[in-house]
Amino acid sequence: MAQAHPDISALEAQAGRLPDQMPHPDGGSGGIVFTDLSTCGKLNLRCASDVSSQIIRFLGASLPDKANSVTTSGERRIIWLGPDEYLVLVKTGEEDSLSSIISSALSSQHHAATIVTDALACLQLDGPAVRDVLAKGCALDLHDTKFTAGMCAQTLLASASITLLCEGDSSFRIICRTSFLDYVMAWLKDAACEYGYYVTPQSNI
Amino acid sequence: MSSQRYRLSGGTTIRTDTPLSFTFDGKSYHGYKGDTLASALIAAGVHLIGRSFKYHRPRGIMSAGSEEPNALVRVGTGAYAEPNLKATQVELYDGLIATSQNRFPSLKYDVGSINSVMSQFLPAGFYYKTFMWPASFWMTYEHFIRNAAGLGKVASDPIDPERYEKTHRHCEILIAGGGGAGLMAAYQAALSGQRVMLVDEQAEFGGWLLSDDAVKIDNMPAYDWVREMQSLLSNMDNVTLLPRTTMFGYGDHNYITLAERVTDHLSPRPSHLPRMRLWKVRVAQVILATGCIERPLVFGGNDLPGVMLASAVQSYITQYGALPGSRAIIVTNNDTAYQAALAFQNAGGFVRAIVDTRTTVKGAWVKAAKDAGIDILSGHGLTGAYGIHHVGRVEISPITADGREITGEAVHMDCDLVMMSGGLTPTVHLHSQARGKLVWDEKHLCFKPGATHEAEQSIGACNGSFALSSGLAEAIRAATKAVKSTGGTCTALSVPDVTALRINYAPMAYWKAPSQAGAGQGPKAFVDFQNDVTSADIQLAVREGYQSVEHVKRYTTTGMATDQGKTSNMNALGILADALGHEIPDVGTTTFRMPYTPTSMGMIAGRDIGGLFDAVRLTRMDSWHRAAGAKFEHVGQWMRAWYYRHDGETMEQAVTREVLAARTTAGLLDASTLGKIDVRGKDAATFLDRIYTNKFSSLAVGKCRYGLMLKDDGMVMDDGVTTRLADEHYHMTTTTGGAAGVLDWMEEWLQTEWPELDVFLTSVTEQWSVATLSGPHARAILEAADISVDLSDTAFPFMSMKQGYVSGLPARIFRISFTGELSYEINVPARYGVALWTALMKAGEAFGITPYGTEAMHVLRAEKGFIIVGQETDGTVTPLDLGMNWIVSKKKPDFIGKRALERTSMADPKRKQLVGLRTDNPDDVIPEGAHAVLDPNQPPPIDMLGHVTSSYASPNLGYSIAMALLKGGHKLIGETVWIPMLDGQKPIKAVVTDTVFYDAQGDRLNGTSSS
Amino acid sequence: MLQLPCPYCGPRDELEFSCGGEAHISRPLAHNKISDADFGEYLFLRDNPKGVFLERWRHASGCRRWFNVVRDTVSHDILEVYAMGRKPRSSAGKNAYNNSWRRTSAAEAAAVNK
Amino acid sequence: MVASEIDRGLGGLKDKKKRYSAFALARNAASYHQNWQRAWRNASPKASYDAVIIGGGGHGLATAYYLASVHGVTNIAVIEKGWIGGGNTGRNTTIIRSNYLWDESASIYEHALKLWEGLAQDLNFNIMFSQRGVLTIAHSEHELKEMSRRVHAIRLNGIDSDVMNPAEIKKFVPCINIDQSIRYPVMGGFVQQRGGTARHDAVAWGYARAADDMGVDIIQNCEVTGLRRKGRKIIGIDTNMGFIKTKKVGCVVAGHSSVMAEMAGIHLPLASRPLQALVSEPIKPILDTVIMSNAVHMYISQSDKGEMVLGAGVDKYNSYAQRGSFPVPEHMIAAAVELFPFMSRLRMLRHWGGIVDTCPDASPILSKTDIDGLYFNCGWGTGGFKATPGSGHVFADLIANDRPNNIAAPYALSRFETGFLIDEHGAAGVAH
Repeated sequence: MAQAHPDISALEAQAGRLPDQMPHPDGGSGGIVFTDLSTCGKLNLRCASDVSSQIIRFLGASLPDKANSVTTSGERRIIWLGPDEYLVLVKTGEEDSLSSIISSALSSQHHAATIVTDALACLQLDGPAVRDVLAKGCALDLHDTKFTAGMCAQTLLASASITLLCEGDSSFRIICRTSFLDYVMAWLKDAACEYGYYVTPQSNI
Repeated sequence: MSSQRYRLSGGTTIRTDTPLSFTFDGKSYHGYKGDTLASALIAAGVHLIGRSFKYHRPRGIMSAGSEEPNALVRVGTGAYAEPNLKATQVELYDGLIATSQNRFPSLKYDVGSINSVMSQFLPAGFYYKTFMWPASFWMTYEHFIRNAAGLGKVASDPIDPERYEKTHRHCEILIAGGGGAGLMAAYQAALSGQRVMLVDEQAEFGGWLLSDDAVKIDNMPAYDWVREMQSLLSNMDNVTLLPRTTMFGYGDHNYITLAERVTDHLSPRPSHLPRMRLWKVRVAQVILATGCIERPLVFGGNDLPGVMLASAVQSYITQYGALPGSRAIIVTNNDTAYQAALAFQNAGGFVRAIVDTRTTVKGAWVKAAKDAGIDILSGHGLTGAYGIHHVGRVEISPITADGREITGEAVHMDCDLVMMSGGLTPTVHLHSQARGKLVWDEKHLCFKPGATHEAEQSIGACNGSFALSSGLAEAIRAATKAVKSTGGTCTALSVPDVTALRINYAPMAYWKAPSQAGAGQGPKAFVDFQNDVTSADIQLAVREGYQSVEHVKRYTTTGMATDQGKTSNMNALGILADALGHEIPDVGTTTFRMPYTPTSMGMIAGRDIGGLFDAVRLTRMDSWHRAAGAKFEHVGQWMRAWYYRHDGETMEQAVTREVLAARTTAGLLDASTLGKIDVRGKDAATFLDRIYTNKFSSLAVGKCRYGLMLKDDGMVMDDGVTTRLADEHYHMTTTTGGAAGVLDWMEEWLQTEWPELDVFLTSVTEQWSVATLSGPHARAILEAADISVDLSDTAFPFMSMKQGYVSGLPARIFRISFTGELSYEINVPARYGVALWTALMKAGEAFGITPYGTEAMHVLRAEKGFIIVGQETDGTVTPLDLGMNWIVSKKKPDFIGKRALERTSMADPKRKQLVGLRTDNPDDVIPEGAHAVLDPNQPPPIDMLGHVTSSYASPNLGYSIAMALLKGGHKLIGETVWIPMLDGQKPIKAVVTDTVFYDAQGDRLNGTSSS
Repeated sequence: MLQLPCPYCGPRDELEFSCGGEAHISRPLAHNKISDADFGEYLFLRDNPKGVFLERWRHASGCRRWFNVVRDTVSHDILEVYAMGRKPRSSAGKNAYNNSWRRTSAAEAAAVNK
Repeated sequence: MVASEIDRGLGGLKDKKKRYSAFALARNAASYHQNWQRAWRNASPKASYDAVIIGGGGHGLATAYYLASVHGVTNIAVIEKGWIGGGNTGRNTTIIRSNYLWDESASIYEHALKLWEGLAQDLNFNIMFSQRGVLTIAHSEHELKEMSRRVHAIRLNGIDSDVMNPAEIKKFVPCINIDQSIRYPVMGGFVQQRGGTARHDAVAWGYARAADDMGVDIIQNCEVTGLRRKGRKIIGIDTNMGFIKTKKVGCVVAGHSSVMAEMAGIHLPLASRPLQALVSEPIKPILDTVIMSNAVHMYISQSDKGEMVLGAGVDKYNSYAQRGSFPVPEHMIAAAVELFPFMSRLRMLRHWGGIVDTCPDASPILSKTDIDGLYFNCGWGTGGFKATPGSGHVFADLIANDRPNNIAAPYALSRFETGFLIDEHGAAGVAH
């Protein structure tokens, strides 16, 4: 990359208004790639953990039985949010049918399957420096032996509440309320300046 | 351009292959990579560095570390300037610009030094005793005092151009201090594979070993051993090495804060790196190896440039290769200074004499000094140092064995350097910050760590173990113990063998030199150098009854300068104990607090400034509003369109246009920020009946109802419209600001008080984009926007909800109204927000649809007398105060706040109640917040009825309207009140009215009637 | 900064939690007909011990669940964490619970036999 | 409301030898300061007193002083567990103002402010009361409205208050950042010119010295271990220095009030919370006003020594540890840098914590209890220092007459039964 690294202090005034691309300061690689996955379907599921067997065949995966963990089948993610709360990520559009199927399957139990596709944004972060970037605003132990693929946590990133998913050594997902996305994105770009970053252009819905 | 006249060959950290140039007070000098500003100045023979705080006395360099009280400078220029930096801590870089402080016109000739002459009239606490007459003059006196005080000046250009960052870490073992013990502990701990962090405030690891030319570890020079350890550690990927990093804070549950200086030593500074980085580390086991600090001796003139700590002189010689003088007098109460004396002589200096306060001196080092032909004056004290801008002569007197009395004539000697050693003070700050206890060590005359509170251990000199060998042994023990307690394993290494002359370290209690002059007379003997606190000041404080350590500290300001008393606290304590006739441990010590050394505020702020200071929340239609020229208003974290300004419009004109449109044609509001909560479960109805003051179990499916929520003290908390989507399923809306609070509030009751209720709550605020279409043409516009549901009053009555499509977008349409007009709130999945908005604008174009903001919304609802929680209420208002008794169920046995409303105070006739106000002059718009009174001519304090909560010019009514909370307001309706103005204008006259100003019958809700 | 062990998510920084004050206060119902004084006690009086304190915390930026904590207000040591609706098991917690004046307060009595 | 004529007591010092003045300073300089008198005696407790004040902070010492100087009750003692002024008196950010929203608050804080004016002369001790003005900043439309409400009320109560727009603020405080593009821009403010700061330690020492001069015993390192009563009457206190007989006990122990109440078997609606503050290194004068901001939750001033003094809100949990959590100073420093960018290149020098006793309605308690002869003065939360003289003056009156005067009456404990609260919450923000 021939492009010179812009003087970050010059961007101070417009903190959080950084461009969508920031080359690595030393012209090397190792930056972060941000990809917006917000259009995927999302279902907030409230139910007792013991109903897993009843809905596993609809979900394609069992409810995570461990705290702070995620179960996966293909694109689907079932994210543990609490003792009786889960977030299900599915292909765009699948959430409507899934919610009604689950509701009927659990009709006899106390439960709630609420579509939150538009309420939550989902960002993918890839790159060797991803843990260092997150650590600037997240107090969790993000060491690659402690926060590993298949783990998740609801926590704070700077002043935004987020759900953090580890997809691999250098790959994470951040889920936050859409109203916070602008702030979260601005914060992430700013934190990633040190390593350089690239925001994948939005594919239209 | 001056040469480095006092530069020696060697210097363990000096890189002569990298010369650097810098300026001090405009004069340029040279130094090398590895220098500090202090060492480079010493190498250049510069010893006058600054002026003291109170007396503006000339000051030089006393130490070689962060304990430096004297050598404070301003570094950098313009926006990069930073005051009060310790020259001993500033790493030299090419082009460094340093300036002396607290002097005028120049460092050498400072008018402030008049205070030194006046000093007899300025004892400790003098300002408490005068400047009181005449009373009105204090501010004038103070003006001069303020200007005399303070040290450096801040940057002229206020905006800091540099970047600061923060980061979080977790590790099993953190070691503070990278000297011999610290390195040893780090290596031992690292062998376990546990995550280890080693931090040191200096640029290089090694601590005292960088200055110790006489010790061998495993038969190699100490410095080589340091390098070996360092390379071992840097090759282990479970180890994080942080030089230039100060552990400044030790918080609860081993929450450790570190300050890393990332680029301060670089030139130029890479723009992508932060200047400093704050590390917030949660640690399982902390090991403190922070070493010790040498104490100065207290004698007249001990603050002169050229009077230095003996250990510092040794550091400048051995670590930095800079010779601080040519003819030295050493004065000491212990053995350690002998090594420094020899180092000085070996470096080519001439040791005039070693003045030792002890009557009998013996041991290996004493012998070595004698063998080197150095005169030793035992049983003597240095009782005065003299010179103008530098020490030139000292007075040496024979003293009694206890050091309190002078026994004979003084001798005088010339010199250009005094090397003093008053003994060693373990650096127990962090242990104390961690709420560890301190215990008195009588042999070593110091406090050392006692019982711990957090999971931490102290090793080496900071633990009172001054001998390197015992420090290394403690390091191995502590590290293995720490590893074990973090669930790891490692086999203990054998202690490296240390070869050095044995020091029998047992200092003599000698807290201040006796003086040839009478009490309070003779040259000043300083205890706290920077704050100019003398031994006489401490004795004065005691005479005046300020006798607890804290009183002495606060009365004399000893220990309160930017060096935080690192060199002065123990001497002050010793002198205080003497004055009180107590033992030191009975006098006690002050507890240490964060920070260990002064810590950059820019770093602590980090990136939480500017646009990132706090989160901002945006709706999906935000970009449309901006494009349409909207001005925004902060509501909580949300940005809401306040009003849309057309070219040439004032705010008033814009708002008037929007308000009129909503009543004559149609207005469109982005209501997406309203809180939305999905309430489900078989007990949903029961739950809502307990949360709201009114009934929701009786609400039919598909119907909407306005509800009011109270706190348990009966005060209004929030309001909103809730709709029954199904038997066991409600859609609740809240105020924009209250959304989060209401959800938390309801969760709290569910989880803590009513766990038996089967109810799930899910926030869906952002799931829906909401456009509120309001006005007589609302129905027509929706039809034009090809809505799929029958909008007729019979099919779709007021306060009901229908699902369908608007312009092909799936929608929930609520027929509710906050304006009093025919009104629909259209909810679509948030992603369709802009699509819906533009579709409605297009469909409404022919009907004169007009987007309106929150300001117009406020006017419209005020015309109808609708309240806004947070504006008409402030946490002290009940539904009855608002005249909303109709919404408080009498039938329900209980709901949150019911019991509170039955308290005697709630029936008090003087409670403030919500009423309307109509001004006598229709054009008078009462300022919101103004207070109504019955008699404006009453002299203050005037009896107030209460304040105006909302006030607007009403374009639809053609006169101004207002709402107010007035004492006994409901009984005042019809009465005349006055509203006094701030700016001396005459009070506004108004009549108390009902709160509904417009369309009291509510005909307009169906859009048919015209008025 | 305190580190609190959320019984559901594990140890997290205090920053993620909100503190709900004294635990084990039951709410009297309106029809319990207690005096203004006793109601005022329920509303405003909170235990404020120097030492062992039973309090409620909520993992606000995590699972959003409430739980009880036995904490020493001098040492800041966390002595026990237990679920809502449970009573403390640690001896320190038990003593604090049984010796609290609230166990004998009128509001409590009214609330408990609602 | 505010009594127009305040009885300030005798004032000055009886013992002429002890009086401070420029002349005394010169005289003592001649004798090398060897002959200064003690500021107060190191008294040890007598067998009995007419009244005992527990707590040697500013409020307690002021209470004793006014009991002696206004009510002529001189056979009294002030009992202090540690060293006088060692609690919140010596740990606060010394802000003084009286621009409160509610009448009851305005009344007591203005009463205090009137006493502050001239206090140095009353006590013959320069407590450095400096009326440099207190400016409260508004950062949003909503805050501007709240501000307007506040200012109107304050003015009608006869207390000085002026509104300022950003330009005027910039002129008044040149180093402030009024850039409208920042997250919480300065949109306006109101200033009380009579407000300011004082030297906190000097307040304790000054009251102690003047009270001692009138015969009040100040007893340090004396810990109260029990409150003895016969039936519903106080008969004395047990201390580590033995039993002290007395019929009247005034508790003024701030954060430890609940502990004292426990000894008497009563309960107070208090929570003891950490309140943190910090100072920067001293610099030449740059900020001559006290600045308060609720939205960014920070207040700041520059001391005569040159240190920037910062404070913020309380920590969220109860604590008696005199220490808080790092996020509080972290946030207050970010807020300070946001409003005063020059702070970015200053360094934090000292940081500390106090224990403040906060009430549900953020207003204090000045009250009798249902035990005869036992009085409490507590619940000042973060706002106690500014009230010191008024609090002591009113509390002394309550103890001397065994009934509250019109200023104290609203602050009785009974308000938590009736619900007649003085809710400064809505108004308070950073209550300081």
